[in-house]
Amino acid sequence: MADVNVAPPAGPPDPPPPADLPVPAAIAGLQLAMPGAILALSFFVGDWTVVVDRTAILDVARHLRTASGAAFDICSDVTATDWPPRPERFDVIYCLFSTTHGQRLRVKARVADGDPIDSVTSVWPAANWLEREVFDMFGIRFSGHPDLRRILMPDEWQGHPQRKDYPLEGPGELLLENPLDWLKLRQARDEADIE
Amino acid sequence: MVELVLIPLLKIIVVLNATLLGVTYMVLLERKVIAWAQSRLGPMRVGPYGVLQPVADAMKLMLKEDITPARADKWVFTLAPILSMVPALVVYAVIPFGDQVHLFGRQISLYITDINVGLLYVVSVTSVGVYGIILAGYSSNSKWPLLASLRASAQLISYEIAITLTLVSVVLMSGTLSMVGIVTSQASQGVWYAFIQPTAFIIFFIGGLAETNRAPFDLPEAEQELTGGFHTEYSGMRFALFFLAEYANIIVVSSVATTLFLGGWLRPFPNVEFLSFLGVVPGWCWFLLKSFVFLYLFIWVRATLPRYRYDQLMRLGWKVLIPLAIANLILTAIVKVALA
Amino acid sequence: MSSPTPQYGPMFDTDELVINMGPQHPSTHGVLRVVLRLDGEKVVDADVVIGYLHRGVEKLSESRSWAQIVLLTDRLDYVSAATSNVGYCETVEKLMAIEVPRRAKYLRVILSELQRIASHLLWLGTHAMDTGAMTVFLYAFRERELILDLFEEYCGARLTYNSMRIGGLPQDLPPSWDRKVLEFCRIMEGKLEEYETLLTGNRIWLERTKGVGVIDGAEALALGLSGPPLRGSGVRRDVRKDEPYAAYDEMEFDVPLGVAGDTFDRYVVRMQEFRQSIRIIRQAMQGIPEGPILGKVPRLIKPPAGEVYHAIESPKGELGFFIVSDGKSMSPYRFRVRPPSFCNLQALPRLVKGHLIADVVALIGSLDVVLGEVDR
Amino acid sequence: MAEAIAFYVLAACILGFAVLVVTAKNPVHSVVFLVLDFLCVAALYVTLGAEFVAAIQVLVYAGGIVVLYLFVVMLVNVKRPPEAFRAGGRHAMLGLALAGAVLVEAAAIAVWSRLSPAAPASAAQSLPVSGNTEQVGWLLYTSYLVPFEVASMLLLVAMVGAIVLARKES
Repeated sequence: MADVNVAPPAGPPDPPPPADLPVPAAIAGLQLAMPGAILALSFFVGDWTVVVDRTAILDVARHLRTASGAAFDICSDVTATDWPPRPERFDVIYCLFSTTHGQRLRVKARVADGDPIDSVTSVWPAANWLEREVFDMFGIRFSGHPDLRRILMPDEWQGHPQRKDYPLEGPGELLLENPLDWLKLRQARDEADIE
Repeated sequence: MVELVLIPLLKIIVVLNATLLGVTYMVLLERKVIAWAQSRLGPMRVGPYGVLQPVADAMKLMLKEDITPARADKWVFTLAPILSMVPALVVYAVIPFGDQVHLFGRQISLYITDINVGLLYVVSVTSVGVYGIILAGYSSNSKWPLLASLRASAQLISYEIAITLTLVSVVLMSGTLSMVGIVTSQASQGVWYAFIQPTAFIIFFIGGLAETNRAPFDLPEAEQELTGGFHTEYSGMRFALFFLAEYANIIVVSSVATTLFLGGWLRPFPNVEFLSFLGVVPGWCWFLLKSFVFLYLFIWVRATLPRYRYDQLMRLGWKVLIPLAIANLILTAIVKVALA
Repeated sequence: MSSPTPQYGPMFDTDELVINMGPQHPSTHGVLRVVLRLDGEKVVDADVVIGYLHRGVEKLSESRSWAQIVLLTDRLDYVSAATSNVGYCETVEKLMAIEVPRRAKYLRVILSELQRIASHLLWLGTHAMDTGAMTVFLYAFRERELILDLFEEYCGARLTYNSMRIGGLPQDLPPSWDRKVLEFCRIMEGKLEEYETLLTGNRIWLERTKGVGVIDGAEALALGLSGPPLRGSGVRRDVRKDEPYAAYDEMEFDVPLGVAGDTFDRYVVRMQEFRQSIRIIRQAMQGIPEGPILGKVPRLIKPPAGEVYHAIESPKGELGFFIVSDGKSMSPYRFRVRPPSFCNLQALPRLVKGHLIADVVALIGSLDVVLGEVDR
Repeated sequence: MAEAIAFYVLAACILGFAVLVVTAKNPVHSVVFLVLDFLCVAALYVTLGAEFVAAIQVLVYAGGIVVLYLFVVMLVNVKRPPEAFRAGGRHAMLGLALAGAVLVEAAAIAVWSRLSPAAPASAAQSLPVSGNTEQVGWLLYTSYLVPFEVASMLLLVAMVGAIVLARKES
């Protein structure tokens, strides 16, 4: 039902935090430790988001995991969003939670199509499958990932379904004009496998 | 001629048919009892209360397509169910269902034959039954059945030892290997061996559960682990043979347990005089009743317990049951010598 | 042995056996596929293959209106649809800053906890069934049926409830429903004893579960476990306590914790959670305020542009929704589910290593995954 | 007469299966033929009136030992290269020589027993117990006590050795 007349948005609004709102200690600590890495800071309906430099993501992750003021020991989620008009079209988003401080933080990095981003599996092993899913769905490569394969789609799948330019109905390349032909072909292949 | 050929032949026909009928209804009984244990009704559609369900099952299995997997070892694949079924039926030759009855002016004994190594015969014939399972797993050329048959061979061999040791204790008590002889010796000693050999009795029951691949030792056919176990690749009548063999074996174990430990066809308390009115009930009825108790126990256990794991099963067999059985055997021998 | 491993001649082949468990397998709870490398019966390595139930819910949601997505969430964790509904609706409410009436919050708690019991019952039944105790399965389904009846009476559906609306609930309680819920709580307490008689003290059950798949708290956290599997390892992490949603901040309940982090502790944690859920339901039934059940929701749901992440405690663990709205179109720009089953399943290869095939089955059961949620 | 027919039929089966055991290409088939062979041998014992030995034959050999053979064959998945089936080679010569030796030995025993008959047959009659099983038991625990115990000791040693070999140092 997406309205086709509306121009595609060029990115999330990422509203900056109100000036009177104190910045959480974890973010302040990050700002202090790695001032160059933070590109922007955002606060929206109670969620803090840090936009960091793509190349610094591993260091940021290590800092957030180990620094005593942060101690984000749970990596809830790794996901991505696609903003095609933007040159760095992908946002890779890490949702973190700290059991010691009971607070959440989102870390975001902008990635251009084809650019790799460092994998955080060494910091949070939980990111393993989540990064695989991002790779599968968006085609973002995570360098240093131990096992970067497709996870939800079949291994031989073409394209990355969650990209905005991927049609909802799928590309249709697997369907021949007559599905029976395709089934016969596949059966012949399977029988060859058995023999 | 009548004595030598006709009567044994008739007996064999009667026993075989009764066994097969019993086996099919054992399946129904199991489904019903487990259903009741689980607050269900069980089969209810075929006949009143589902009593004709076995007939429907048999029809279904006979009409089903008999599939042989493409790369199976065809001969062995066909041989395996037969190897599993035949020993299960052959054992019935020595099981004494009762004493002698007077029929058509003849003394007819309610067993096919009484050979002097009866018990050994039972043990040795049932031990051959394991080939059915192993070869089924091997010949299917499929990984899950192979795993199942490896489990089966290890399990059956291990528990056979424990069972055989308990049997030796019983033989020490009775002084004979003949099945009829064991019952008559219980009559003459005036006590069921279950009471003087309780350890052997319990080990025999547990071992019997394992030997017949029943819960909690149903590892070779653990559906949740091995997708159906050794008979995964079987269908139709060949599958039915495995199924029948399993239940025939359960009845064998129940019958043997009844004969060895519960006095066979004897009434309860065979030596207590004032209970002699129990003798009105014919011996074979007592036998069937006692066997039924065992069958029920088998089903009850299945409805109650989770399944052992392979290593735990082995540990139980080798580290608990076999030492216990040996200790029991030695103790029995010592007591016997001391009393003699 | 200090000597190198013996080299067999060409006559012998003692390779590891690679075996496919699933996607058609009785105890992979749907269409999970695990490729096991076995040494005898011991698992050397496991590779979990998922995606057989991938329906593209996330992609599909990008072309559905905000209200329509509620019923897509039913089909994520299809044995626990109500909690998925709650999670999604609360996320949108957070995005749109809608104030939900207190009565609706209480009802959400009641429905969530009923759902948690139903989901745990399904887990209990299948977990016990996987280890061969089949009676527990039917007992658990018997009680689950009562909950399904309650849900049917409330919303007309037995599995995919579509029972929440953005801003509250579609309808108030049917008459005398509250009495039936309390009656169910009473029955359930008795039945819990029954399950525990069959399992908790059972020696075979103990042998099958104790010391199987041990994972300590730190590792469980690192691997992204959440929900009962995490609490079974002794980590006090429950979204209902840490980040209270609905009316959980007004409820009094304990977070059951395990010690050893093995299958048995995960079992015990869930068995305790049954009791805690009953406790919460009773409190909520008692304290439920009168009032409206739907907040002030605009006729046209069109949240402002922005990103939001909100998590709830589903029966499986932390169920999060990450939603991006562009503020212009009628559907989310990006709809992302953080599925607890997916993240819990990730730990399976680590848990099964060195155990036997029978344990693989028990461990899949003890992680309590629902493939609809794993694959989305 | 009946006995003779039974003997020749069984003997033919035994020899036939024995040939199949060594000629079968698939080791599992070999083992299956071996089982059938043992069962025929047991039947032969029955015709000789030795039920106890027959039962033990089935129980120990067919039901126990060969199961282990099968276990091993399936476990290690013996792969015989095609050239193993080619005739000739040193193994074939060795086998032929051994077979010849066994044949000569059997013939020698047959001839020897013809020359000095009836010496061991009377042993059974002199036993104080009757019955097949009892006689075997009596002989084992009196005349053959030492060999019996030595054999059991040997088996124990073999078992302990097998366990030591199979145990993995942790």
